[in-house]
Amino acid sequence: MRNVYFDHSATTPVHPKVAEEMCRYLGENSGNPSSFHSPGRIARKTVETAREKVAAILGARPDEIVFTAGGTESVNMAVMGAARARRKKGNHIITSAVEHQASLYTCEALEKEGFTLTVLPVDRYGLVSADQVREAITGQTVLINIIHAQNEVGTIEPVEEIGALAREKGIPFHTDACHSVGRLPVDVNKLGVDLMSFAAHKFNGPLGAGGLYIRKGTRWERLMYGGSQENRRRVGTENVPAILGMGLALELAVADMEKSAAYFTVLRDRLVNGVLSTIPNCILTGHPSIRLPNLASFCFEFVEGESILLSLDGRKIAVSSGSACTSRLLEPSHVLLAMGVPVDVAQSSIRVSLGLGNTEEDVDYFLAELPPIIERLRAMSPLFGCEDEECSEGEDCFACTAKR
Amino acid sequence: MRNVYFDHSATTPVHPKVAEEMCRYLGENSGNPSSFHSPGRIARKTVETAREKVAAILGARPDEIVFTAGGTESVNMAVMGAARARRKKGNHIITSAVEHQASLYTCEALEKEGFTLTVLPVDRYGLVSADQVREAITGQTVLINIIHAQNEVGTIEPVEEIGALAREKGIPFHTDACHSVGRLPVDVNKLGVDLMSFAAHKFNGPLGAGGLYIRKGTRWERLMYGGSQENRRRVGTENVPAILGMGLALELAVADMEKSAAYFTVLRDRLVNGVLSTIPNCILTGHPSIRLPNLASFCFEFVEGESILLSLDGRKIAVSSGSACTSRLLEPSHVLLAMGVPVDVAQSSIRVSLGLGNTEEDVDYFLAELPPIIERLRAMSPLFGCEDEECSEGEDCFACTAKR
Amino acid sequence: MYSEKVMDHFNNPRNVGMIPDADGVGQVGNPTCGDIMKIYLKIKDNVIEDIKFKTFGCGAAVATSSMVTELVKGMSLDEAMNVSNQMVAEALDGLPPQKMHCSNLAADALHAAIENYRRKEAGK
Amino acid sequence: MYSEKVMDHFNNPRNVGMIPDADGVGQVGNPTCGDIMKIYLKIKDNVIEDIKFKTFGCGAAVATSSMVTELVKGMSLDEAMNVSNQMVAEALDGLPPQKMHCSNLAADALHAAIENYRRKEAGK
Ligand SMILES: Cc1ncc(COP(=O)(O)O)c(C=O)c1O
Ligand SMILES: Cc1ncc(COP(=O)(O)O)c(C=O)c1O
Repeated sequence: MRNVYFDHSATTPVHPKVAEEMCRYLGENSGNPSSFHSPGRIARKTVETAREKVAAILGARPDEIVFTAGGTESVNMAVMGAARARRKKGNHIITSAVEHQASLYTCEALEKEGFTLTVLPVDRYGLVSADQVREAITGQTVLINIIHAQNEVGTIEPVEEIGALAREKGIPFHTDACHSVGRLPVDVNKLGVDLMSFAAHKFNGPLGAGGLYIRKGTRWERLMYGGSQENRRRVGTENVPAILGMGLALELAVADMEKSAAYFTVLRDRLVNGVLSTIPNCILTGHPSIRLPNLASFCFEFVEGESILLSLDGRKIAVSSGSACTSRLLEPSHVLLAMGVPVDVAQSSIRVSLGLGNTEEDVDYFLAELPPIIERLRAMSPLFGCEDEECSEGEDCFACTAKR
Repeated sequence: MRNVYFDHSATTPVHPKVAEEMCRYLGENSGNPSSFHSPGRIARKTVETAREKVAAILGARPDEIVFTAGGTESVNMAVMGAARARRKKGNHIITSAVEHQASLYTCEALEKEGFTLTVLPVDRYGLVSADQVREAITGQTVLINIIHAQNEVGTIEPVEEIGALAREKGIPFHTDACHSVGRLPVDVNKLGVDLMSFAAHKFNGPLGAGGLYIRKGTRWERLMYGGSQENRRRVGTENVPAILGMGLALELAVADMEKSAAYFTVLRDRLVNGVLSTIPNCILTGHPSIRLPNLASFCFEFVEGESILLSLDGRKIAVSSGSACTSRLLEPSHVLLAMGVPVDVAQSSIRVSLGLGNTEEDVDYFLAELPPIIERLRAMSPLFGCEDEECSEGEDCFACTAKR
Repeated sequence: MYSEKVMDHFNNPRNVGMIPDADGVGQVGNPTCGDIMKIYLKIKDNVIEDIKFKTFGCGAAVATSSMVTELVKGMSLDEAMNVSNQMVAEALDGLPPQKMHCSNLAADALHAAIENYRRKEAGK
Repeated sequence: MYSEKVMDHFNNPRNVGMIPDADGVGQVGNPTCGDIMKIYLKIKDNVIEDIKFKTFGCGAAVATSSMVTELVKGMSLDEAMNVSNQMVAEALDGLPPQKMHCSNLAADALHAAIENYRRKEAGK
């Protein structure tokens, strides 16, 4: 049986070159970057070289890049740090209905501290509009927080437009770029963001390494206290091998970006067309064209996502049902609901995300394995095709009342 | 020239077996522990196995162990989380004058939120007493926060006694055990702690992995928001290889603990005796016997610590001057000052911390190299031995006025 | 996450399907809550002679449905009424905590089906 | 952290020592602040004929002391008064930011020594 990993949006395998570098470093040096002796200086240099690489790729200055332990930490630092630092100026935050949990729940936590939220709705493709942002701005607005590439459906938000607006209004703007950095060209100045979060493990870098861009001059408050690492913006001994790995992974991702985007677009389109043409009652979610090259997300009516996921797993195909870190496990995706997908349909979502190592053969294997699985689960579903021609349950029979 | 790493309190080399395991994992699996498919389940199992190991070693239940990105994060989570969760009950925190910066500055940050601090003084060995803690307790006290093994001088605080007191009074107790876990037998029940912080990179585990013990039933508030990882106590995709590494490193450390403590005690005593018997105007700081087996800290009067560190580094010996993450870089150690060491003497401190791989030969090399360095630096020092027999500077000449 | 037994029942569910002329039908859940379980019963002399299920839901929902049908086939109705969700979960070697309360409703569906049968009988 | 030049001057400091019958002595810092630099001057015809230093302090403190002595040896006093801490740092290819303000005081010690000399001269 093939082994197909189609869940690169959850986390990616570490690029072999990156793993090699990290393991080499692990064996060679063990200094603390804050130490003044040679092993410490080697560690410091390793960290700063990575910082320069990352900064250059994102169009930032090295001192605008803070290394963190991952995407969630970056997002928490960005959103809480920027909002709290402006508490005296105002208490209004604008965000969207399709943010990742890290943003969503951080904003909700700020609500309890006295901030008010405007959660912008999205259209059926998951798009926020800059006009909506403009209308939502009040004299109290201290932060605009909009995801760049949506992690469940792949829609790319109009961050450039929102960035221009934010700069016009002088309001700080954070974007969660966990799924765009390393996959799309991302330049903090082109995007016009003041804060930007990203995570190495989404672009074949290691777990345990994230980044936060903080534009020079942005008022910002830190979340944790301790040593003087990262200019005191993120304290604690730096995870040197992970930072090294992140720098290299981003470099590799960017060097290969155009080629791999084109490659994944072809694979993804083959997959999407294959699914849509063979499986009835199936919809592609997210924007049809303004989307990540490597992600496709579907709803297969009448069957539940996890049961599809488990069945595919039985065929050694790894996909996700919605997002990997859905916190309210049994609730349907807030993203799909925000896009107007009916609750029962939202329960049937599957996200397929391509990445390093995936081939056309993987796609074809998937396309061969999926239809019988959906068929089997539908046959088991009380929502699909009532087999009782004389069904007397009426309204109680979901299969009779469900649209076919 | 030998290459001697004597800064294991700053950070330790990763144990080769740990590095090997981590690198093996990196190459083999890339699942997100929150994913339901096989790679995800392998990742989940890896994390939970490590959690069980760590919990068993520390006398805790697996669900009382939260994995973090390091010591600083654990300490911040513990101190802020426990204090803020009891905000309505009281606003008083008891801590000591010899905490690591992570505790110190976190407590100071809480002061700005309206908490009041009692910072307990220490004796000349750096010891806090349980009686002092008892006297400091008020009806408003919501947290006692005392380090276990002091990171700069190695003194071991009477945490068991304080723990018994804390339980008697029903006040939550956090100890920063970053330097005891993996070096000393640590059992959360024997210590009587409600919260305990530790970091893998202090016991030959990897950077990027820390732990926080939270006793079941302890009221506690989290610091960050996002997915449902770690029971929502610490969100963000788990750093699986680092967690794997931490579990194994702790297991190895504990298996070897008695033997290595005895070994390091012999080496340390040889080093201490060697230094004290060959270098005049030198003091050993910290408690003479209630101390970490692997750490010795000295003050070499009339010379400044960093210049000793750099000179030793020139001989390929890595030590630290005070703590590796001294934030207020040019200020003398708050720990030494709290112990009553005069400011100018505190400037002359050097910490030697032994660990994996160190040998008697390393100690002897150090003992051979150090004296000429101190001599050379003292010859350069305006504080040491005025060469002018007819010196007319009087009070202005520090060398004349300094005690010899 | 799931025990081997859960995965076995998920992958090879027992008694899937419907009984066209069922003596009792029970259903719990609705499409918006994520899990729907529907149980069909054929009763003879107060004994469950045949039982089938249809389920829309996660792995746990399918496995508990399958397990409950296996557990109660051949039981008297009174015995079957004593089968609880907890017993179903135990028969599956346990369920992940987050699934215990939400997807462990198969016994409820069974009880609903028995009650449906009894109501029909009483109405006869 | 430190440039090669800093490390060179730290490891091989120029003009270490004292001048017993110095024409001018200047000192900045005190034991509690962490860095003390003391400069001894021998002056002839308003020119720095000899200069020595003693320093208690970090690598930067030692290196800047050494560098300043090398820079001004042979200079006229007026020229030497124009040598700034910044110039010393630049001559060392820069210093880490946290060291710029605290350990970069060697020129101040030099100026104090020159002023000491001038005061003594004026008092003669
Ligand atoms: C006592 C103590 N607590 C906390 C820390 C912080 O740990 P980390 O650097 O892993 O964040 C350290 C180490 O630097 C320490 O020595
Ligand atoms: C859009 C987005 N933001 C933030 C995160 C959180 O990143 P991490 O899991 O590295 O903390 C993720 C990934 O899970 C994500 O998809």
